[in-house]
Amino acid sequence: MDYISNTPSEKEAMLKKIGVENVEDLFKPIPDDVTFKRPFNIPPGLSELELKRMIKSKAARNISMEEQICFAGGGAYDHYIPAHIDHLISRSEFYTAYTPYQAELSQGVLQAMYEYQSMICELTGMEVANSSLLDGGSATGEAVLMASRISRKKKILMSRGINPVYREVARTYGRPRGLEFIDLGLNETVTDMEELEQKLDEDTGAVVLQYPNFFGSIEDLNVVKNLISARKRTLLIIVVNPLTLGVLKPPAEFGADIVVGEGQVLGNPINYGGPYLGIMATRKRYVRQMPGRIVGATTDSDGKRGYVLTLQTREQHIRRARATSNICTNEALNALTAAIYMATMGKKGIKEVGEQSFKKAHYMADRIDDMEGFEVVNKDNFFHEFVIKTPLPSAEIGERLKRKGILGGLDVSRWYSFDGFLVCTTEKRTREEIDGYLEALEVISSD
Amino acid sequence: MDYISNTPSEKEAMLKKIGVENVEDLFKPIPDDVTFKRPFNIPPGLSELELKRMIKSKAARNISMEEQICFAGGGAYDHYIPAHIDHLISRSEFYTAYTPYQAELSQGVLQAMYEYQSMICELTGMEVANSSLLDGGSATGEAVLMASRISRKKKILMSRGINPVYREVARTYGRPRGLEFIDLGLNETVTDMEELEQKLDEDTGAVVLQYPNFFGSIEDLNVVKNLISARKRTLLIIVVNPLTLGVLKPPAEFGADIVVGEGQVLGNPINYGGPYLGIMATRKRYVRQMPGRIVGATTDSDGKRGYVLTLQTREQHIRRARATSNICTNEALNALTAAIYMATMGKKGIKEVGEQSFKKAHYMADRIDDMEGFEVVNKDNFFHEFVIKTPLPSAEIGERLKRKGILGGLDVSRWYSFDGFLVCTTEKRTREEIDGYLEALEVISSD
Amino acid sequence: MIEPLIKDYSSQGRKGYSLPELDVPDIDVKEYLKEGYYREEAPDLPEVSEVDVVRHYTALSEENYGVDSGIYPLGSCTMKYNPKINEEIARLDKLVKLHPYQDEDQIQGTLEIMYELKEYLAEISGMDEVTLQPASGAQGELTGLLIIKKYFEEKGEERTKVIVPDSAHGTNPASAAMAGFKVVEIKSNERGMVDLEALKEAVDEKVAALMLTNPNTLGIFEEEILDIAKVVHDAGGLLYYDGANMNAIMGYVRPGDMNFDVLHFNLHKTFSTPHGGGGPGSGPVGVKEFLKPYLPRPLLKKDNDRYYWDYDRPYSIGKVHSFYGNYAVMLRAYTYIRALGGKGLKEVTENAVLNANYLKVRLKDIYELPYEENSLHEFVLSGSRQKKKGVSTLNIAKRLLDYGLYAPTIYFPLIVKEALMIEPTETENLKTLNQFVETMKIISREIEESPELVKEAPRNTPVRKLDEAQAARNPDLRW
Amino acid sequence: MIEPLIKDYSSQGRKGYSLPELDVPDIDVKEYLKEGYYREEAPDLPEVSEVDVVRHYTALSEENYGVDSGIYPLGSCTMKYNPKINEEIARLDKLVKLHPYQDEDQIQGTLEIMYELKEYLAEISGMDEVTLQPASGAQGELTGLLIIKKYFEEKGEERTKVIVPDSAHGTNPASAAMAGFKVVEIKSNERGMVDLEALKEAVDEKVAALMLTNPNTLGIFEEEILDIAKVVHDAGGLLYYDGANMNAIMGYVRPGDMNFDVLHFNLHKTFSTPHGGGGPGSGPVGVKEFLKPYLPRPLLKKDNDRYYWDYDRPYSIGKVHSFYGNYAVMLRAYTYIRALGGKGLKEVTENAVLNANYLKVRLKDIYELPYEENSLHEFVLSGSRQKKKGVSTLNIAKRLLDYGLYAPTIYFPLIVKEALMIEPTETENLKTLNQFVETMKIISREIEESPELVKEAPRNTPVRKLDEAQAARNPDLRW
Repeated sequence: MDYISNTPSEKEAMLKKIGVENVEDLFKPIPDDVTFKRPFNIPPGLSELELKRMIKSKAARNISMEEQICFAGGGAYDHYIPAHIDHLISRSEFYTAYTPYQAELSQGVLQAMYEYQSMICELTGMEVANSSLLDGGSATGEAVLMASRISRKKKILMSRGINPVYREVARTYGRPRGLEFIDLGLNETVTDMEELEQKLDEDTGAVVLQYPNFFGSIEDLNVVKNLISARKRTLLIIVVNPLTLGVLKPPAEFGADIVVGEGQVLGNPINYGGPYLGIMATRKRYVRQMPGRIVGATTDSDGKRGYVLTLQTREQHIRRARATSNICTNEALNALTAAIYMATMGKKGIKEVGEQSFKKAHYMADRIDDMEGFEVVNKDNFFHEFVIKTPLPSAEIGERLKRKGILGGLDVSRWYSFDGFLVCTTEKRTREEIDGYLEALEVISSD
Repeated sequence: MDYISNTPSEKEAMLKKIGVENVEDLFKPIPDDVTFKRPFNIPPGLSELELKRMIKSKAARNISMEEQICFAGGGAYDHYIPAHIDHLISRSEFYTAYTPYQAELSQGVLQAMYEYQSMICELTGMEVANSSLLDGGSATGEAVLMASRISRKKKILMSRGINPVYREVARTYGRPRGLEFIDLGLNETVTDMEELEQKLDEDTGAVVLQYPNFFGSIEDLNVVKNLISARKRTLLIIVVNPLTLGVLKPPAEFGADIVVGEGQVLGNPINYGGPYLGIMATRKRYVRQMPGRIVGATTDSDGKRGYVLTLQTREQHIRRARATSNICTNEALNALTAAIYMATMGKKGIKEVGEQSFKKAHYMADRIDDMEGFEVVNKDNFFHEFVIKTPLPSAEIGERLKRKGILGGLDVSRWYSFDGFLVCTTEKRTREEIDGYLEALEVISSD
Repeated sequence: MIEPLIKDYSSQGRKGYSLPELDVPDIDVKEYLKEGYYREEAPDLPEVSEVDVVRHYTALSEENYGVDSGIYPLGSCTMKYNPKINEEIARLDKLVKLHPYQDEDQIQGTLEIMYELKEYLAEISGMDEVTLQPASGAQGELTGLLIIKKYFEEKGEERTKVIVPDSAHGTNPASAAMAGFKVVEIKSNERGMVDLEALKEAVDEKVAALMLTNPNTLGIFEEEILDIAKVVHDAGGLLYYDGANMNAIMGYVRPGDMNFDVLHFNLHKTFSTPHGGGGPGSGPVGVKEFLKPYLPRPLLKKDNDRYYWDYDRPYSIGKVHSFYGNYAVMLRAYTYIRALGGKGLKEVTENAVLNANYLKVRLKDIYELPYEENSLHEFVLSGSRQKKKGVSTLNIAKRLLDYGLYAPTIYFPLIVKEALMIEPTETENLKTLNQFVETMKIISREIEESPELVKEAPRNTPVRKLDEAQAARNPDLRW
Repeated sequence: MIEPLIKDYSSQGRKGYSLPELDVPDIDVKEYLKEGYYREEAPDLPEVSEVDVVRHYTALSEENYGVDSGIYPLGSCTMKYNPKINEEIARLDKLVKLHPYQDEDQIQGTLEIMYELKEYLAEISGMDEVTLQPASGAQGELTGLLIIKKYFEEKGEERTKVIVPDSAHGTNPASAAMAGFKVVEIKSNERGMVDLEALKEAVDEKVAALMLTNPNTLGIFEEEILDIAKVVHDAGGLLYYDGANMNAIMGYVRPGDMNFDVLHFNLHKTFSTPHGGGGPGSGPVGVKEFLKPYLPRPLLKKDNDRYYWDYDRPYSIGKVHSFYGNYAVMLRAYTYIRALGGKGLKEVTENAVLNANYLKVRLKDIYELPYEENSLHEFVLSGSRQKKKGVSTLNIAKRLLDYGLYAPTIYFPLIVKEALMIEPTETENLKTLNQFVETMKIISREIEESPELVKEAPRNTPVRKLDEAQAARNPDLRW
């Protein structure tokens, strides 16, 4: 199946018009000494029927979340996705379109991006947002670069409470530009504020924290706010989970200069880690330092309202080497998904999702904490993820739960020097599922 | 989840405007003695999340054709359906539309139906087609009624080679109007032509045969043609499987006056028997006696081509009791599916599907016929379904195959007084699957 | 730009399909096939690519208007929103990749859903048993009437007539005729209801049934329903309920409690399954206990926890559908009923009635309201005032299209001149209703000020007014 | 009719979502939450129903143009048809309902697909190892450049410069800058190719790499590629290949065989995955053997029949994506490659090149062709003749929209004045190409006869020409 439309006789006619004999003649500019002369070592093409059969047989080797119960989080979450979202993003006018370079035939995507930006601003409390970055990790990376451009400083204080993979991506992004990343250690599951106070100095371009952080805990942002507000040219970057912001005070209230985060939770499927979308919002005065596409409202030649890509002098195709970032393709369809999700959940739903996740996680944590040999490390301070100390190594607990059809959580020793099991409970988990988990833990620990 | 848009305060405002206190007041016309006063005994409403979970748990009790290999036919077939079909019929402008009463805002459906009619005519060789009936069975019923209207005769000769359920539906349709159904018996798997000759008389309004018939065999239509062409006022109704008509001579060539059939095979999912679609085509001169909606081309007030529902004086909303049928809602979306399927397969594909089904069925039948104790009854004359005589009762064979994950065929003793196993092989079945079936038969018969 | 026909995309040798290579030994089909039946020349279907097909039907879809495009106020059609979760459910492999002849032990999940759906429909309607087999409302009517016919046959009574009010849906008389009955039409009274006297006069020992919609097609509830039922029952006849207007009564009154004996449902109206541009629908039929034996076969039954098809039904009218009806439509209706629950269904009716009454109040000063009675989920206006200015109801309908709205049902019911039959459904909201009102006002004003604008409508649609007479006179029914 | 904003649908208390009732004991979140962090006032998101949402975004979609709407001749964007089977595959529960931290033993099917995809990409490009992690072409460029940077760091060489031709995609210099390099731009020669002399001059011991697209953005193949490579390699630098134009060369020449050391792919161009209105894309990076150690971690590996993620990569540049890249995009590309097979990919290239050359031949007499060289899958015209009549390339582009066609890439590459960069791709056919040619001819005629028509374009689009200057001057970036 090759999706090529030309028939042999059409090809013939075209070659004739061009004035060559064979299609191979069109490749004459390619010197013989580099020409590839054997067939590709790639299996022969398949019909749709064979293709589906072949791929399904591979898929059969997976065990998906349809076949087990997911309590894993750590940056990828199993939330409910309303059915109409896929229906809408499957409209081919949306998903088969390119970046809206010709605005007049792209008002659908453009207006949706404007709505996305608006709703991200509502959620975060910030003044402006872009129309998406590549994911939470690279958004964190872009944020530290942006902060460094604004502050003209290279030192970045980054809490160890930030998702370890975001920190890793941020470092990958920041180091080539000479950024110096300094870790802020933890007091159990929250950032050590004394350490922040000590390390924060004249040269600090940005302080980066996550809210709630990787362990699900709420950082002392009021303290951070006070510490930073005393320093004019140090920016505060807060990495958020946008789906907690129906319940949590928006980061803007703690003086955030740049808010970034992973937007997967806003209606995007879990997809083994991608495509997700990086969200980014900031203060109006920093908008020209913000990377990524931005949609703005304007009017047409009849005075009618319409939307365009704007402030493009920040971007690579105009500014080339002096652009705010190299980002070109972003995650527009995921941002559209997020827009539809935010609109669907609305003012009430966004709060209810957050509250249900919170309540279910607390129900679960309270009961685990009561269990012999278990302890919830951050029991007094978490949102919908929490860390447990377990009587067996958490890797072992995870393995045993897996055998019972439960994706029980994440072994944090993968990223940290201590053992702990990071458990996440979303609104999707039922009491029955939670109780089943608790029961499984009982059995495992009494084995 | 109730999909109701009005908010409490909007309801308030509307009630006020109407001039009543409560919504209950609007139901005052309903006398108290018939008013329903208790809540429905129907489970409470569910959120989408619960709904999906609940229905999936029921679905888990099914064993679908994804989990077994289907060699069952008998009027419902497992053909390959190209992926883009569902994408297109899921366009909400199509599937959420009503019957195209306002033609100017319904050109999409109307043009597609015109195309469907055209392609059905191409396949069958007939002059005109309607835009669908309810299914193959009711189409057969409508056909005999139509033939009786045209011939003004009540006697219908109906081959026992026609799908038994079509015959049953046809009788249900025909009897209230006084039609007399007379069976034509079988010589093994084909209609007894001598019996036809004997029974065919002055009073015969129609002769009905299936092509290929229920057993997969090709009837002696040339003989039928000769017998009937001698009688002016006897109509020939041929029930077709449209997907065989890329390979088989079109029924028009055998003098068919009315062609009907089950259109499921044209790209429609198997869906446990419905929705399917009845196809119907006829001669131009009978078009005003044809039931069901017909789309015609016309021009708009600017002279531009467009499409409308036409010849509506045949229909119930104009003619009421004197309509050609009571049919109103038809199977438009299934007809659209069929149109997309026919266009996609095209001239070549429609032939290739037929030929591959034919070849695979013959490969299989030849090998079964060679097996000890087995015999293919119609080995010299079948398309892609065939009847086997088995050493054990076919019900037993079917049961044993089922345990090996094979839907092996249909036990014809369900409908006929003889034992036989009706096996169907479509282009979807691989040699590996067929060989697996053969092997299973070997094992079963040697047990 | 006019979208060409799919055949106009065709180019010889172009291919839009793919099939595996033949993996069994090749044979010459012509040789194997019964002689004289091989088609030498393939049917002249288009030769197009997948891109062609996708672009063509995408373009066609954009020339169509669905509920997702906006309000669809077709009276008696109940064009409510079609929830997307229903579509997802109706595509679950485990639910729909089922062959109709799979053994019952392989499809207990499916049978349970169908059985529960039957039970819900019985509860909603107050009937005792339900068949899901009819594939459309009209086929449901036929089924119901055949049951009535069979009932009288078994009783040995020869009843040849069916009474139908003049306001009835066209399918009612057509179905009665299909079922072999003679149709007796009775006039409505000045209040738009069944004239009890006319009914009494029409009723005799030859009457098999009265077919009734309640509320009727004017949206008016037949208050004298128990008297009507008594008249018919006293004469030995039965009562048939046309369920097209079920959206008006759920939770408030049940046809069974109004003494109807048989009814059909329209899953594609009341229960949110999409119309598909004209189908598929689904028209289950409910009956009272004494009519059970006559239901189509097979009948879905339950024995302890096992569901099965009962074919052993000697008094059955037979089959009306090859298999069990439009199963994938049932899945959608089932999903809808479970989403709403009992309480939700009642709220549906309340809001459908509220919306209709709101529209009526807002429109009745601009367009004539021929029947002033209280109405429920729909109402009928007349364009006769406007007709006097030379503008017909058809013109008004076409003008609505210009404003991006769909038009109401027009010229029906037949008892209202220049009828505009309006049913907004509960899924519209105050804003879309107001928008409809404003547009109807604008059109009314246009009729006063510049009637040509309305008479020449539509202008903003993919095509302008189409010549239906020409289409019927010179039928062009295929390429 | 202008589609309002979703917030304009909002009505206080309206609800479009559903969640189960809370089934655990209720608690007061504010009380449990760390003090001072409870949001008292909920974010002011819209309050709308499912119907509102569906109608709004359906309406917006209808104001958008995708590949399924028609030709999309954006140069360097490779807007080919997106097969629907890919979408179906990318939605298989068993393939996509996977948490990124599931154990490898639960996702062997997925890892096998990713691994095979890597192998195919390596084969197509002639590279030795591939990472799928970069989520876009630009991120691929950054990744590739960081690998180069790391390589020299490990070698102890301080190389600070990256050379980029003046015809390069804007992302090239931007990525080089992101990677901390100084960008050195070199001029193209009069044939539109790299000027070997200029290159020699620019190359020194500080040069880390030359970034090149071949064929370049003019669609012209750099014939002297081996010489170019030698110049750079001799100076100790590396060659980076920008894979945006891969559709031009598959099966004819491989970047690895042209002595490129690093490259990125654009799965959303060459391999048919949809652009999504701007993303998601996927930008895998391929390298030669000696650069393997520096690839992002984790790297997908195979040990006998078991696939696993190798995190133990001490020389890795680190991560560029939180997880493994845009997996669901990879699924589509994998499906595409398997549908076509090796032979099919070569045919893709042949037809892409054929279509582009056909368009070029047919258009070059009407619009100036600034570079006469043979070109492959795309070519660049100049609107400078038309400009003299006062009509700009922008006007021409907008006028194309009036005819229902999308416009080519304009004003790029920068080295062509009034550039129109045209890439039809292989999924267009003679008919759509001819339609494009005819429209371009009509516009050319209009410019002669009634230039205002073109200057005032577009007229037939949902909005007319939008004021971009105003948007930038007075940013209105949210409601």
